[in-house]
Amino acid sequence: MFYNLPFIVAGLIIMVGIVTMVFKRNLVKMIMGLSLVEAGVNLLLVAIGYRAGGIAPIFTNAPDAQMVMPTVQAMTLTNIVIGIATTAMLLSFVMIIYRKYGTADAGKMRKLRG
Amino acid sequence: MSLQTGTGFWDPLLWVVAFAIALLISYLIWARGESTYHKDTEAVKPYLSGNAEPEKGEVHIRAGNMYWGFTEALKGYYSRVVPLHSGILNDYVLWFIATAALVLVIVGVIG
Amino acid sequence: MDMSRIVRTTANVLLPFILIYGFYIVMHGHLTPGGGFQGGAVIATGIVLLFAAYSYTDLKEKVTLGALKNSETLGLLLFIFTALLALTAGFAFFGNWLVNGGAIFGDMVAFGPNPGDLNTGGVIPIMNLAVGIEVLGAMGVIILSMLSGIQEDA
Amino acid sequence: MIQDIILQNSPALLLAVPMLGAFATPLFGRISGTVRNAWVLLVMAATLAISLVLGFEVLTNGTMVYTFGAAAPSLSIPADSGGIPIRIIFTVDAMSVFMAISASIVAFAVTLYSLVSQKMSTGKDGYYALLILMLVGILGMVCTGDIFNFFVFLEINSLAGAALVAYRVDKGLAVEGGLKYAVISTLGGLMVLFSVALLYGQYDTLNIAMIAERMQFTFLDQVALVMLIVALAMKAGAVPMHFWTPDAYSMAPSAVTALLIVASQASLYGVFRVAFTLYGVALNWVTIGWIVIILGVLSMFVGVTMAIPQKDVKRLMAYHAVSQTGYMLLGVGVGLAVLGDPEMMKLFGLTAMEGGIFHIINHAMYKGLLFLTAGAIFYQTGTRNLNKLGGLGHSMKWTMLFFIIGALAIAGIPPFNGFASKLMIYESVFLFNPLLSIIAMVVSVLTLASFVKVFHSIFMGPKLPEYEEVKEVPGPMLAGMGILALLVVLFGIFPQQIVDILIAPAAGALIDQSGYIESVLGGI
Repeated sequence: MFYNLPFIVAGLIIMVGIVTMVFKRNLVKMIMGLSLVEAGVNLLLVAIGYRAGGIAPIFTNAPDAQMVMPTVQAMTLTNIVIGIATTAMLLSFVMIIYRKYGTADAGKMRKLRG
Repeated sequence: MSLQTGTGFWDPLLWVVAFAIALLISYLIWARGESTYHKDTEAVKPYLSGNAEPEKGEVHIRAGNMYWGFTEALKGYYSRVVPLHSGILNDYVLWFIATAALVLVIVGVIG
Repeated sequence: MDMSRIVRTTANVLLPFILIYGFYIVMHGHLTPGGGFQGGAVIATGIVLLFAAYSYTDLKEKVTLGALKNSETLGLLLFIFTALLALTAGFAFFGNWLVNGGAIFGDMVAFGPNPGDLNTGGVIPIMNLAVGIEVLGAMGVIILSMLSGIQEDA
Repeated sequence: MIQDIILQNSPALLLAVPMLGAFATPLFGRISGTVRNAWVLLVMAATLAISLVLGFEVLTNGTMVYTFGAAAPSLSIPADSGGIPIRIIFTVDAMSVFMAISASIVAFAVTLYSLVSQKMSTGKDGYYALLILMLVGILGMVCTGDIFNFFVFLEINSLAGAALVAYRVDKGLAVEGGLKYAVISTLGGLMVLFSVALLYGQYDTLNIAMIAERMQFTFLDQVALVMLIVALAMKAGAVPMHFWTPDAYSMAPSAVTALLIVASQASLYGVFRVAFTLYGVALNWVTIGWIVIILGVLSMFVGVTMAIPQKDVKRLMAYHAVSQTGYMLLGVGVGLAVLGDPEMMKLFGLTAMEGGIFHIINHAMYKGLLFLTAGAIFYQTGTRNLNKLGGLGHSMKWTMLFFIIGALAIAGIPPFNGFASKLMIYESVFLFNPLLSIIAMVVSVLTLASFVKVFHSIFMGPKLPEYEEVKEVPGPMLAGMGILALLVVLFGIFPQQIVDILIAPAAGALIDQSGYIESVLGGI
């Protein structure tokens, strides 16, 4: 159980994120839920690359000890970059909707329906 | 030239030729039409048994009441499906997660 | 409501160090943790510090949206041209045509534990620099547009 | 000399040229509007040319493998890596090329169209840069051979699409559509990344061919498969998850909607690439095949029944986009359901898949044409509400002609391309399961019904006083629509040639998983 603790925590974070997105009506809270899901996926990615007793994959001063997997960390970094761009865009959309609709509540932001 | 669709074939050129012949025949019938009809005379106005022709705007049947019969017949279906498109973002996310869970259960059990 | 003099002076003192630290991270991306994006983000915090210390209205003319958009486009074009130049040097697209070539950033990499030589890595430091400039501009544009959004309401 | 450099590096140039174009647009925008427009049109034309060159190259000498960043493009397996491809490898086979060509054609027509339709609006630098970036996302998604790279291009696609949907704020409605599109697409993208993490954790590689070769279909692989297929089906607009489609398509500028449809078809390509190449015969093809078929049938029926009572013309067309996606899912779903036994596949599976894939390019053409005509009407009258429109046939002759071509093609009326692909789907799916084919035909009738309604309410009827001074739309818009209309008619008149040249190799490439693996790992 101890070894796959990070995976359980990652699953929990993703679950909390999805529950926030489904039940919270405030748009800003939904975007927080979205970044929670993103954080969960990032944790899962880094946890997959973990090697017991491995050191950080910096090759310049690397004694021939075992290193953790660098590719997953590159993927996590790319996901963080994409996450920043997405969250920045979503928050500016919520700002515009608050100014035009007067509310940031998903329940009231439903002019497009039917 | 013709598209092989497993059990049969479809040759668009033959169809176009047949369509041209049909157009030709209908043009011939149309050409033998009423010779006394002239463009800008009284004959152009619609005959509404003497009543004045209503204003252009009312004559045109608008889209809203085009298929009211169809939507009336399927009222049971539409009264259930249209509200599903609620426009609330939470429901969109819920539908997405629910479908993923359902397919996961199906593939997990059967697949 | 303006920040007190203490905050402004500390901001003035801090800003050069933030910029130097940010560019350090950008330029040493191929040796130590960091690189274009992280360094650019650090420099963007310098811009945020400026706007926090001085009010948005009087800084609007100095740190203009146009200047940040220019740096963004410059970074992107530098990135794409270094990638395309690999084609002319006979490599595949995004190929590292500078490594071990002796020209700038072309030294051989020493094996075994060593502090790492800045002059290695071939195209990677140039790409890090390009991404650093681009992210600096992009983050700045995001911050400025969000600030101008709030400004209208306030 | 130049030709074979371009030919050899065409997969990379397919992305490098539009990326260079997108990044340099703000620079040219600073000089003057016309210079920027010329530059954007040049970039789109160059991308179309490169995709055609790449298409010709791949269709003549088979799958083309391109390794990014290596000393030579075909060096997919580095010497000291023990047979494991490490870099990002583009594996362009007949299916990828088919999608790339259809995307570039629609993108060129859309750019030509939006030169005029965006004339009175501001922020055109950003608009064109995002339009080209969306094309980069689509081309990257369809050509890449690396699943993480597929995720990155999927995100580029969703971000550029959401920003373009919300570009004309118009009282916040467009931003609402853009927000819904962005939130759902990002969640779908995160689910794709979740499955990429699972696959990387098990097989230690990101290359599609490598994973396909090592695939043992454990429980984790089933979870990853479900996540990938559901997330990509959501991005393509399959029914239970299609709710964002009408909101996003109706609020985006019409030129952008035509490209959004190609973007969702790239996600559809993703579903097929995952099901056929990444998993292939390792997965339980009957279950997954039937899941795709049920998604397709649901999309068909709900899409068209929701379209009939609509009042807004672009919302109606958006629901039709959902129902037409159902046809593609049905066609290729039947092919997937019989993937295992060769004689059923030969009997009708291959024709069903060819019908489904042929429908992808047909749909991109005539749905793009329909959205461009709806945009032309909005450009002249300023309203999309069918109840307010009427009698435009008198003044907008060309738009009416293009609308007729598009509406007849989508309804599957003989001489046009919709009929050819739908006929292939009907006949082959009938052999598989008659009920599915009957539902497909009923949906096609309902499609014709709703487009007769749209045609009557917009073009027929007397010349209304409020649209007295409406004239025909300017030249470039007509040219954009004309390109698509010409292709719709051409594909309709010569379907067998198109199927032989483009569609049959694509369907063959999709089924031939071992060929795909051999082309990457076997080395050229």
